[in-house]
Amino acid sequence: MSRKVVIPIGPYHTLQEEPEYYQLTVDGETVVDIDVRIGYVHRGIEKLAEAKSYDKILFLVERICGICSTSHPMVSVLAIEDIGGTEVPERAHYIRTLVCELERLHSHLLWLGLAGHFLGYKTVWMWAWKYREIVCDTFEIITGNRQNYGMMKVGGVRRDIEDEYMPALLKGMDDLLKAVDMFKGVVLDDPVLGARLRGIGVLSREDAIQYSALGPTSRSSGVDKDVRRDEPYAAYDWVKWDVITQTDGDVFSKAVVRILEMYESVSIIRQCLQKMPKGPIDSNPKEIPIGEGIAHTEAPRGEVFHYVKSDGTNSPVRYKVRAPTFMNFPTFKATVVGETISDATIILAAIDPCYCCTERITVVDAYDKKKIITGEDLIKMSQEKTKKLHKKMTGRELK
Amino acid sequence: MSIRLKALLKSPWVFHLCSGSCNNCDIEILDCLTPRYDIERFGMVLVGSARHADVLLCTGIVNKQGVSRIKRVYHQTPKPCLVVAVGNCSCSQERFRGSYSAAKPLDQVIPVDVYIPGCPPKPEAIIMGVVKLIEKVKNTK
Amino acid sequence: MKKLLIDLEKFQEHDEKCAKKCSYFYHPDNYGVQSLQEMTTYAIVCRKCEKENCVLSCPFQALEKGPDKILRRWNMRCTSCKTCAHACHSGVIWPTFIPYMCYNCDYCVDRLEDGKVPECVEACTCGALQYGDFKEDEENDMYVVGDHVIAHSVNWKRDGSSKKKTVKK
Amino acid sequence: MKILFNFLIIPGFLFTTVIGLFACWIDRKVSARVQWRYGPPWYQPFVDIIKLTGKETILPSTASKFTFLAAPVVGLAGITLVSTLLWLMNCNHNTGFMGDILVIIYLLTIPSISVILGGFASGNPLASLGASREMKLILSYELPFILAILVPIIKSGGMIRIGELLAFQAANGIFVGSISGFIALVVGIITMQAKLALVPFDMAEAETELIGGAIIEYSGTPLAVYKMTRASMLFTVPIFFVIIFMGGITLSFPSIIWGILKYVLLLVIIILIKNTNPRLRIDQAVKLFWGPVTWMASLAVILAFLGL
Amino acid sequence: MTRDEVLKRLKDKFGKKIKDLFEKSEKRVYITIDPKDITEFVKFIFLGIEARFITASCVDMPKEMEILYHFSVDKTSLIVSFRARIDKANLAIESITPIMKGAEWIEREIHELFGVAFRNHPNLKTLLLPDDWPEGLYPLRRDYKEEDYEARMKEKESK
Repeated sequence: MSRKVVIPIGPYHTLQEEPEYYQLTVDGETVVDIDVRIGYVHRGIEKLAEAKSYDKILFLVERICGICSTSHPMVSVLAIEDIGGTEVPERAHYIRTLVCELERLHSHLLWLGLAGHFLGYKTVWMWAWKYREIVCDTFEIITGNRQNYGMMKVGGVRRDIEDEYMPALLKGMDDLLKAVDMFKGVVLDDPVLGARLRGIGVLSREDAIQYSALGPTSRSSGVDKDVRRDEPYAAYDWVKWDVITQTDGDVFSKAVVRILEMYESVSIIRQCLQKMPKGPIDSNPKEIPIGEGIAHTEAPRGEVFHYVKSDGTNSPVRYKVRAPTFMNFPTFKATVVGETISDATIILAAIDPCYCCTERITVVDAYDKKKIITGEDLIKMSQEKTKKLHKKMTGRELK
Repeated sequence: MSIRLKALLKSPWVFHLCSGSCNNCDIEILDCLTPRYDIERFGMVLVGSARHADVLLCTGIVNKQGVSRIKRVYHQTPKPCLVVAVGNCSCSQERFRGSYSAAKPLDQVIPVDVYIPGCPPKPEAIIMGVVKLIEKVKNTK
Repeated sequence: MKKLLIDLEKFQEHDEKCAKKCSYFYHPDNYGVQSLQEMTTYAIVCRKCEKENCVLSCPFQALEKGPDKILRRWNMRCTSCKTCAHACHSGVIWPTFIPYMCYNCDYCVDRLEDGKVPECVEACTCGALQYGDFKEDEENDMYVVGDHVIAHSVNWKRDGSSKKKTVKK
Repeated sequence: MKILFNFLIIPGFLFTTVIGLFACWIDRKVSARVQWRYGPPWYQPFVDIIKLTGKETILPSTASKFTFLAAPVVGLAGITLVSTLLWLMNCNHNTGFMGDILVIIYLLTIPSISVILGGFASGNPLASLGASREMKLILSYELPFILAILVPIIKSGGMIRIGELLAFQAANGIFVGSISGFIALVVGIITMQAKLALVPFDMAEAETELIGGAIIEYSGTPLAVYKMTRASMLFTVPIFFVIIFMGGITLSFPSIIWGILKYVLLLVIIILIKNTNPRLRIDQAVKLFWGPVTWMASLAVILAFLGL
Repeated sequence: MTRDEVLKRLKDKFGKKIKDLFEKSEKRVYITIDPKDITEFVKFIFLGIEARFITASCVDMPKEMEILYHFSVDKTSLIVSFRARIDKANLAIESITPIMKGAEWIEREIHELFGVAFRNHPNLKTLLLPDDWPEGLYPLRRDYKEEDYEARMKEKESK
């Protein structure tokens, strides 16, 4: 057991977006244990929410996570409406579904770019983010901003989608479909990527249930749960779509689930655009009665859950937020342990932990608790493993 | 305006510093690297170490854990070093002011040269901010 | 049944002199008496006009005249822009009545159980707020509003039968 | 005096650094184009160097001062010496001395050694990790590199003077023509990729991943010197291969175009390899060099012996 | 396994233990229980009815701390929330992490922000707050003041 040099990594590190801090305890090549230290980004949102009125909370809640920045207001609006059962006009339901699905596309494309980066395909990163610009443009047309759209309002939607936007949106969807086909080719048919992603970081069905994992992470292990179908909110029961599940629960099936979900999202968006009736978009509720409200919806990473307790005034007594990654994080104990460290990065990225905080891994030697390899080495390991597999498979340099 | 300062303005190396951000601004900063808003044509490169950096792009409210770390990184960057506060959160802790885990706004922790408002500021706005930074340095020295 | 007496005439003096205390648990700085004052003013002092200027003037349709002709302000819609305060020609809606973050009062239920007087009454030195069993009677203008509050103020009657107010010494 | 002039100005420091920085610019521009990006302007590397000289140099407290500052200068001096020797011999064939090819091979490792020196001197654990990586990398690619150089020497009947090599190639055809020469050049290119620390093998100085690898603690002028060393390496090592395998660059008008084309060809190959490969992990790189690359090199040597 | 079936099974199993069963709407049911037998309820609904644990939310009331454990029975789109009221005198409750690994983090967060002690929780370390957060100061409680934090920090510096 050669002695290793201790590599202290402060939470601030290049290419690191979110300073979470992972510590993998390693015995030789395989990971023995994983510990994560979060809290560098904790902003005390629940305490702030108690001093704000319901309208202001929607804007506060929108800034919880930068990538799925419409799933939180969507749940919060449903929770507040759940207290008094305020009704919402039909057109608003369609617009809400539309924005949620666009958000899913935006988030999955972003994840695809990152996974490509971890596996050494820099061009996949650039291309995925190039096509993500189409989604951002559609968002700018509909809501006026690339992220943080401020679209949801208690009782309806804040902005309407005029008819002259329709052709632009439909055209955007067609180019996106072409892009998704190309990415489907890149992920599913590429032998090296397949060999690289298959069979690692397997989350068994029992573990998925035991950890109550959510979203694509659990659906890829055969747990057939999707809040959009189990408790249809907005317009999900008026639109035809189906839930995508895979069975073997490894990183490859997580990628497959996400890509096929992109097809579903595009078809949902198209149906919403066609079926959208004319009519009001906001029921302008008068008052929120005393009581409690619970709501949960299917965000790109899993189920988001909000709990509101109100006392009749226009600001809540208690506002509980639970993001999907909060439940998906601990599944690392089940998926990463036993894998080689070169695969650790891609497994951690597979649950798409709210942007690439997996950069923050340091590997700790099991015996003398010394850190061995930095986060970047892990990425290099995973990238070179792709290269080695590629050479073995096709006998020529990775092109 | 010494030749060295002119050179600094032609090739500002950028280091990204995130503390308590909802990673919207971080994505927008990385968007600047992608093909559509490429900032390498202005000579800006996302650099790995604070030692090599000229411009510190700070995002997010400085939460209580982040204060000491940000000070340390700021002292490590070789002067002349410029600080850009990207997004409303780092300009003024806009929405999270008064939260128990929000320490001080960025400009009370390290001296800030340019503020880029917006939540998140569009990549064009970030590039505009850096252009303003260049003009500011040009006029002062 | 003991009730909280709010003497609307003395409230002007109360606002200046007495401290604003409220033991409502759920909101950070809450001043429940303000919402009670608003409620009692709408119930008694308000002229209940036929053509309600305030309801028509509100840009967000936040005001509504209930079946018993008492004004109702919806807190989800009201943005406290004070247009209704201008619109009311008899000055009933006072700008301080309509804050954006509205206050709430639970009538200090748990403090009463321990036998204590509500905190706002404790803090009030000028006698505008008292707690005890008061009866409703027309003569000296005591009117019960809701089942916890009794208000003392001149009640303006539409048919001119309201008593001439003799200024007490 | 003339030697000093040669060393400092024409074929030496000024000449190599300027063209080296230009080659650096070509590299960045082509990589950006591959990713549909609009690359940096032509003067970018020069401005980077000037800016870095203007920056404050921070000496980390844990660093040993003298070696920390001396390391980059040693690297730069080494590479400029190689460049001057190569160009002097290239211009007229009889200026070299017996065994100068061995001197050049030795001098070519000095920049890597200076990076290692700098890494260990700076006292930052990350830098020491980067430096130890650089050492492993050198150990791995030195063997195939020397075998590849051996091929032209064997083919030309044991001449270890570059001047004679050039004359021999001028007389009866450049070495690349033959099979062993070609294989040796391919091995040379792969080792050159590692020597220049370009993407597949740049784990030692991984720019955005290992926070700058061994040169993490450098800032200001020492960092500028390192960048200049890196740039002049990008110019000198391909020229070295051009001279050994492709018969050098004759300065007469029509054939200088050929010479420049040869250099540009090598440069394009390096950039292409850089843009299409992910980075290698250090122990896989070592296995790659000691495994297939060494077999290819020894095959070339055997073929050279057979006279192919 | 329709909605009424779930409720019927719950009632049969825990008849008197259920203090109050409030059916707010078709999809929301709140069951008030005694904090002592929270583990029984959780074991039954997690293993028996195969519900999925969503999360736990803690509300700071004047006299007691109310923890709601939310479970979602996905097939019938029903959310069952167990309400356990803990007296503020001794803030302790049985931890449900041994039954369900998913609850480990939420219990650590509630312990850190509200001060509720979870008995035999595998590793009750801090999750979100900085390491130098003063002891005994719980930010999400109503009586938390920013000044207390500054005072404690000054006191720590002076030490």
